Amino acid sequence: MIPGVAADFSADTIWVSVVKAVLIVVFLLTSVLFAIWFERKLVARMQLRPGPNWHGPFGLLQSLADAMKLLLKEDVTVTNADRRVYLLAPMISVFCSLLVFAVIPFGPSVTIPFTDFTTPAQLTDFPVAVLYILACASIGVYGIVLGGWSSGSTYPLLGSVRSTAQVISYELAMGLSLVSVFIMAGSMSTSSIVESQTSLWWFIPLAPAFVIFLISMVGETNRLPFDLPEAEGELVGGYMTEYSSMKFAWFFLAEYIAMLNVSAVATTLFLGGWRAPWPLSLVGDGVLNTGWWPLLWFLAKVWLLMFLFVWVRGTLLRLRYDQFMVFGWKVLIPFALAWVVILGVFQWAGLAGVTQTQMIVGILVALAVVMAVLWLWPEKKPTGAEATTDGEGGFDAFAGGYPVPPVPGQTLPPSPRARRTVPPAEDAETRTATAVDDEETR
Amino acid sequence: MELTNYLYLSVVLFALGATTVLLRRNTIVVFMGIELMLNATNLALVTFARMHGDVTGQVLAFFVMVVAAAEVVVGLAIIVTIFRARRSASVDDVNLLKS
Amino acid sequence: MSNPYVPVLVLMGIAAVLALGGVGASAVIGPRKYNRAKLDAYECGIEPTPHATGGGRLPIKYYLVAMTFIVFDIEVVFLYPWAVDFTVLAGFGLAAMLVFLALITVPFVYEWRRGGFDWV
Amino acid sequence: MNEFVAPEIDWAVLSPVLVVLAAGVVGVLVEAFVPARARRVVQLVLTLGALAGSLVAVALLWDRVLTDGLAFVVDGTVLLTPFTLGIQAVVALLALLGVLVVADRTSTGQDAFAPTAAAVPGTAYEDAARQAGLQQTEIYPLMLFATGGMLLFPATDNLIVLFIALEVLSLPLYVLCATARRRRLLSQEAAFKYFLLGSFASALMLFGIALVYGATATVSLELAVSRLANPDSPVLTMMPDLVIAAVLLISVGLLFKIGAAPFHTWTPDVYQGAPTPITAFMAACVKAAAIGAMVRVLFTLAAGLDEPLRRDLETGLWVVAILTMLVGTAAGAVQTDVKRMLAYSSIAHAGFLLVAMVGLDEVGAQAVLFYVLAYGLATLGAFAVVTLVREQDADGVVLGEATHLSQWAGLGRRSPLLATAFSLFLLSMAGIPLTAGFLAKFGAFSAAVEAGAWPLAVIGVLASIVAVFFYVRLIVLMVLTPPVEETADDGVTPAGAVAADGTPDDGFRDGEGVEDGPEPARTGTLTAARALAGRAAVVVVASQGPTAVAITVCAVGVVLLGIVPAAVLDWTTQAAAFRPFGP
Amino acid sequence: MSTFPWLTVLVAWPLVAALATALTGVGRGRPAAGAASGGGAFSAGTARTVALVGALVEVALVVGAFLAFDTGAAGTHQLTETYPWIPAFGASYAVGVDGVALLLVALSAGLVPLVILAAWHEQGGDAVRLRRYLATVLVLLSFMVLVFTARDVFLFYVVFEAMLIPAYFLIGGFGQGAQRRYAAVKFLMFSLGGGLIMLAAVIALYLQVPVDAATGLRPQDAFLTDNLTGLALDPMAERLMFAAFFLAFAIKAPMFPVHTWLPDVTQNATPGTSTLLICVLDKVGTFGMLTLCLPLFPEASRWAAPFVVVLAVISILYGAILAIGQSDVLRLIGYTSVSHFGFIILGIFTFTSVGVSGSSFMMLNHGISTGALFLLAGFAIARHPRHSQLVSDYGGMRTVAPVLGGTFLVAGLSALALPGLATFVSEIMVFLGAYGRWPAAVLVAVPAVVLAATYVLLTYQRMFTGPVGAEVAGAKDLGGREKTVAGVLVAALVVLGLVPGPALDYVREPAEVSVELVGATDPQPVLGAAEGSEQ
Repeated sequence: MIPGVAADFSADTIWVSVVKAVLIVVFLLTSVLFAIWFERKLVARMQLRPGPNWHGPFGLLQSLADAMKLLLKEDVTVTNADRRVYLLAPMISVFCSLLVFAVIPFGPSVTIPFTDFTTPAQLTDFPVAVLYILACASIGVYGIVLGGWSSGSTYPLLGSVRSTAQVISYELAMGLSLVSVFIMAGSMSTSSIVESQTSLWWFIPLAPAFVIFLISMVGETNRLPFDLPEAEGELVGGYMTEYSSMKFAWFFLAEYIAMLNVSAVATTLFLGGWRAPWPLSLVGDGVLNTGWWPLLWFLAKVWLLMFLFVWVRGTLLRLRYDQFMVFGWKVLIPFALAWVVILGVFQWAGLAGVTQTQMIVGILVALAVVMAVLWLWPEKKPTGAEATTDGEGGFDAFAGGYPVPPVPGQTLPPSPRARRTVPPAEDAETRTATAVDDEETR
Repeated sequence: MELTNYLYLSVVLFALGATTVLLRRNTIVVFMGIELMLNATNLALVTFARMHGDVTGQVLAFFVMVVAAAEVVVGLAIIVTIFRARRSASVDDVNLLKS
Repeated sequence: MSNPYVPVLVLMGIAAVLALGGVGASAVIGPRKYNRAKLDAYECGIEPTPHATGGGRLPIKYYLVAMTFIVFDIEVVFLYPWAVDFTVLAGFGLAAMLVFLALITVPFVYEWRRGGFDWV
Repeated sequence: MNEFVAPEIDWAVLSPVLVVLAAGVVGVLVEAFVPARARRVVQLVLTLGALAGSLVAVALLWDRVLTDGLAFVVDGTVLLTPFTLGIQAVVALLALLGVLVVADRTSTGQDAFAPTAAAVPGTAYEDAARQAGLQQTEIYPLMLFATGGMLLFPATDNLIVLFIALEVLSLPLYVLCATARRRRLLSQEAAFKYFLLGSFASALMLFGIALVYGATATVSLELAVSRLANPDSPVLTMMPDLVIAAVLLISVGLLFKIGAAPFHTWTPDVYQGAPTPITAFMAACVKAAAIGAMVRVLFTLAAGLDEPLRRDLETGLWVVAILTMLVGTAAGAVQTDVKRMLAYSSIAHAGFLLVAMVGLDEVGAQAVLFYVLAYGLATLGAFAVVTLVREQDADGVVLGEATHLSQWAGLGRRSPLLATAFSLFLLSMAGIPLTAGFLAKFGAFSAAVEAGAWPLAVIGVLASIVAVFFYVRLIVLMVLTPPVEETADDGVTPAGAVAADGTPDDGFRDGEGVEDGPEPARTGTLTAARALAGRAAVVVVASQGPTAVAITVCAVGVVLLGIVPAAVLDWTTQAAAFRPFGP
Repeated sequence: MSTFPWLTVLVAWPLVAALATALTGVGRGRPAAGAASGGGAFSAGTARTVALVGALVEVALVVGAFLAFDTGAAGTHQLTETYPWIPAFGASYAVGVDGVALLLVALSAGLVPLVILAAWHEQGGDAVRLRRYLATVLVLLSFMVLVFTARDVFLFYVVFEAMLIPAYFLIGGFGQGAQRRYAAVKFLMFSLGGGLIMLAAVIALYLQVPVDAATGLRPQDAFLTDNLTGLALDPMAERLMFAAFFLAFAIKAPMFPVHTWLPDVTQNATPGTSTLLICVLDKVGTFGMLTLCLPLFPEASRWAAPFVVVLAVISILYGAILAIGQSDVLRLIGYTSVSHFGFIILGIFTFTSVGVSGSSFMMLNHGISTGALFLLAGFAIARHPRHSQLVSDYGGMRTVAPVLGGTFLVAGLSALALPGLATFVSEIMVFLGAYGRWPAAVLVAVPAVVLAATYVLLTYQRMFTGPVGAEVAGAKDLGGREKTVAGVLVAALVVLGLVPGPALDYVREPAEVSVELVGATDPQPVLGAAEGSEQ
């Protein structure tokens, strides 16, 4: 029994761990195969086409076939590649992505059929499990960076740098959104966090954090609409342009496992992990939360999120890179920070014995103040413009017939696209404010 | 495992870092040497904390991390500036101020 | 077992085997019919730019992102322990952390206002 | 785990540091929100106000600390002793003067800093920035942060805070070094060297701290010392020998900061490359802060070490002191660049400071305090003067500082006042009676002799004779030598005009100019830079006021300290108690 | 004893005068350097008048001091004033004079107006430079008075070093020689070197003062000479400190082998500067030996006396011999001074009242006579179209400038100690004193008298007799201003030579005091011999 961890691994021996580990890997590989099929099928349906339907029932074996094909493909190593790194990169990617599931609880402690041996449905857990997850995710980035860099080619390089930038940017938002969970759960051990969601799943009280997490997890996994590192239109294949055969397959695999990982994490931290959804949790005072049932709920939730991934992909367009970064830095992170502060204050108020009603009153007062302020506030210039307001403005972006960058002290004329960019934080507020005072005037 | 081994490791790492700083020529590598020294120190701190059974050492490790980060930011900024000015990242090319 | 990290090592072992095995296998199985064009860097058919690795210059913006990231990563590092012990540290902890966040926000605002986040 | 109790914080004790750092943060916000035109003024007011404020805070704390002997926050994270407070006062004062020098834009209307330090030297972008008249007002917050670090550096009992303070004071300086308006490559290079060596030294120091923690299970200096004092305490049984290595490594870190040999190599390069106002700031304040910290750490440690170890420590100090004095004076005597010469003189002064503190007792502390003040005033003033002596091309465009010695010839004719002030500072550094420097040296040497280190004192005396030589040489050059003929119309100065604007190749040319031997006239081939150094017309630009004020204050201070030092000496004597709990 | 702070006034007044001088003509447009515009000339005129008046007032003050001084107790310090200065270092502002000090103060105060008069047309008519020159001279005067009256070792040391700065500028800034900068630096380095070594000794001496048990500090007036005398010193330490002090003083009072800066200085400085330097400033050296080395380190003094005497004798002969070999008149005079300083030092280290008072008196005489030589030589040089300093460039000037010739001869004769002139008295006393203690030294040194005769007469002959030199043919004789200068000096020489009694009253007692302090007794027979020889 490790302090600060709910699950009890005292019974596990090394062999149990080995079995569990193998199971995890198998689970991941199979679910990736399934996920590929799942995605293609789903997207196809969204686009009103059949999708893979030749190999096996419903084309289920399609992705298996692809995998085999990749295995048999020629393994090319481009000439001006840095061989060792080039070889290492995909391995790093897949290696790291495989590790995350070590601390994901599939369920409570289960009894192995035909034995009386009970063990948690989880490889292992420790007080800093989530930190471990983040660590694995971060190291996974190295795979991408090194892959792109070592290819010795321009597109991969740009792709890798892009992906690094975006992954780290969204990692911040993700990390910040997790903080609120830790505040509520008072622990970073996955099993304890699941334990703490017995009564209430965190995605309800922590809805903002959950939303942020969802968005940033899409960014983190380089999925549409955030798949800029491998934006076909701009960068051919992105960081894996120069890869072929199994090396390519590993990147591919890593990407899908990453999806599974973040889904599983989201499930564990926000969706009550293996716990049965509300009405079912009441059946026979929680009998569905015991035995092998939880495995079902867990997978259901994970695949729900996977569906979300595909759905988003099928629906949204790819962002432009600057929009994307701006969104990450100017919207997600400020919101995440603000949310942490707000949550902290309220939790503390709760500790200090402030009653719900008082809190609500407080909120209303605060809102009133904010509104008043915003109402009196002169309408602001969009923040983007001030960045370069130093010095005298006025500058012809096409002086001499071809586009030139502004030098310090010159301001760009407001871009026509500016309207279409995602509005930064306080713009949103101002909008609400104006709406409000419209009402008041009305 | 014997805790002192971690100490030996940290000392070795520290020495490695120091040697890197003193011998290597690529600024970035030199820079990494310094970071290595700092992290070796972290290892030592954490190990000591374990030995003494108090958390001070770990707290210190936190602070060191922050400082290391700040150093990275400043140092990288300077190195990049120089690199952009001279298209070279070798210590030997930085010798205008020969004394 | 006592040490919860051993299972991780086990998983790592298996993962490593898998990663290596896959590449190894393809290297063994896969055919080898190389030609110069095939081994060149792919640049839509044009002559590849030499040495994208060494002299591969990137927009300075990326350094900026990297540095900003470091700052906030550190911030997160400090937030986690505080979050976990939130109830213990209570008011004092909250006050301290608010000050800390404020201090982190100052450079954030600075960079924002100075266009550090504008990718134009 | 529920036994956490929120600590009581005595904010008054923090105030001197806090004022400055808070102002720094505000300064960053100013950068973010105040329109560009207003920034400089706002920053200036803010900075000066903050430094003055911290001076006031020190003054207010003075009596209390003097009566209680010490004041501290949360078991010594910040610990004020009279001595610490004294150092803080000195640092704040010098920083105030330093900011004045930084703020001055002289009659040329340009300050010493690049319009945008990030621009690649010699690019159109840079030119555009210059024409747009941009200015890097971030200088002021950076200086505030550095000053904050300096104020904290000697004022803590907690080794890790010591380390953090060290970084807080170093990092801004690294950046500041890279921001020169002219000779930017040199400036960037200075920053680079300073950074690499500096962070190397601080890494060493950090490891030393880790070892102290390992040996004594605490990072509180006092606690560590008390544990070392009774060897049978349980924690020590593990590895007592770590202490030696620890003390060694920590001293290295500190010695580096005060620029003592053999850790001095960065000093000349950095002092020369950095923008001169920043050099003034560094030379005066960093040394003060570092020596303060050194006194605190070493004296406290020495009290705890057993006899043989203490012996070793003192021997080490002896060696370093001697080496430093020799290097400083010997190398200083052969310099051809004013800033380099002053840099070496500051190394020599580091040596004298070490001589003063070799006794590891209160007399030494007192001497150090006075010395730091005297030295700081003189050095700051000297560099301030350097900022005003400029080169000028054929079209009368004022260029960078004319730092080559040959260009200083006949300064006395050009502007007697400036020359007088500069001579005064040099005399003070040389330790001529009726200047502060003399009493400082007197105090230092008598402290050493009293501690039985009379050989050191003798060597010190000999060293200062050599030093006198090169100070006097410069005075002769300024006052007695007629100025060089100014042939500004033979095509070299257009090159100069480009040159001092800091295009890359200028950087290199300057470099060669810098590296030339003691006698540029005799070494046959003149590089372009030497020609430039020899030929470009020299002009003394008028200060906008701040620098003039700073120079005046320094000069008056130097004289007053030299003639009627009684009050200040009493003050330093009061402040000399360096251990919180008494020796 | 009057309560009027004579000495402080004596110190302060020159500074005031200097300030006044420096400020004259400031309001007016300052003429460009090197060009004597009308305004410049005018301000120069006012400046030198102001300076002269200031100097004369100083003289008057000195007279006042003399009146206030009680000759009966010349051996004790009088007109004393003592205020704490730097308690932390135990230094205090303590002044007071005994006979010797008073005489030297008088000498400095007396010479300055003459120097100013002599410098009337110097600095190439550049008003600004002349103004600065005079101001610096007055500053130097103030320092000299202070150093002679200081009764606190720290104070003495501070002034002793600080004096170098104005002196340095007088030589390097206003000199006329080609190598004046070299000379100035050489002078400064020599003096500072000695001074800093002395500093070490000063510190060491300070630390010898016992710590007050109660406060754990040293007394706030630890540096008073009286408190430092009679300390129980470890002999080795005492000798080292003595050595340091003596070195500094020996450099100052140019003594073989550390005299080498002197000829360069005299050659390159203006005669006026040389006068102040050699005749007054360097007396600080011998004065220091007398009033610091002897009382503070009696043991060491006795121990070191033989070496010192040997060196003294060497410098007597060496100076004289080299003087003969000189072609540059100012350089020559410089070397004669080396020889004379040898006499003074010899006298001091006889530890006999006769010898000591002799050399005390000689400090005064030598000041006057050498001053006369310098100034007169200066006048001669001023008459030379090329301002040449080479003896060979002159000749037969006696015929064109009889007064100059005459006065120069008198001054020269005084330099070779002709009976009837002041220097004779002091020199014979030194010989007598020395004979009692170091007969051998006297025997060796006596030939110096002959040598002196040689160099003086040779020079006189070459410059003033024989055929008139081509270049100096048109030279005019001394003008009124110059006559005054020459007259005063010559008169002083003669008067002091014929009636040395009053002056000797001032030096006798201090001499006895120092002899007593050094713990020596007058060897009887020698005094007898002295009586005998005087009949």
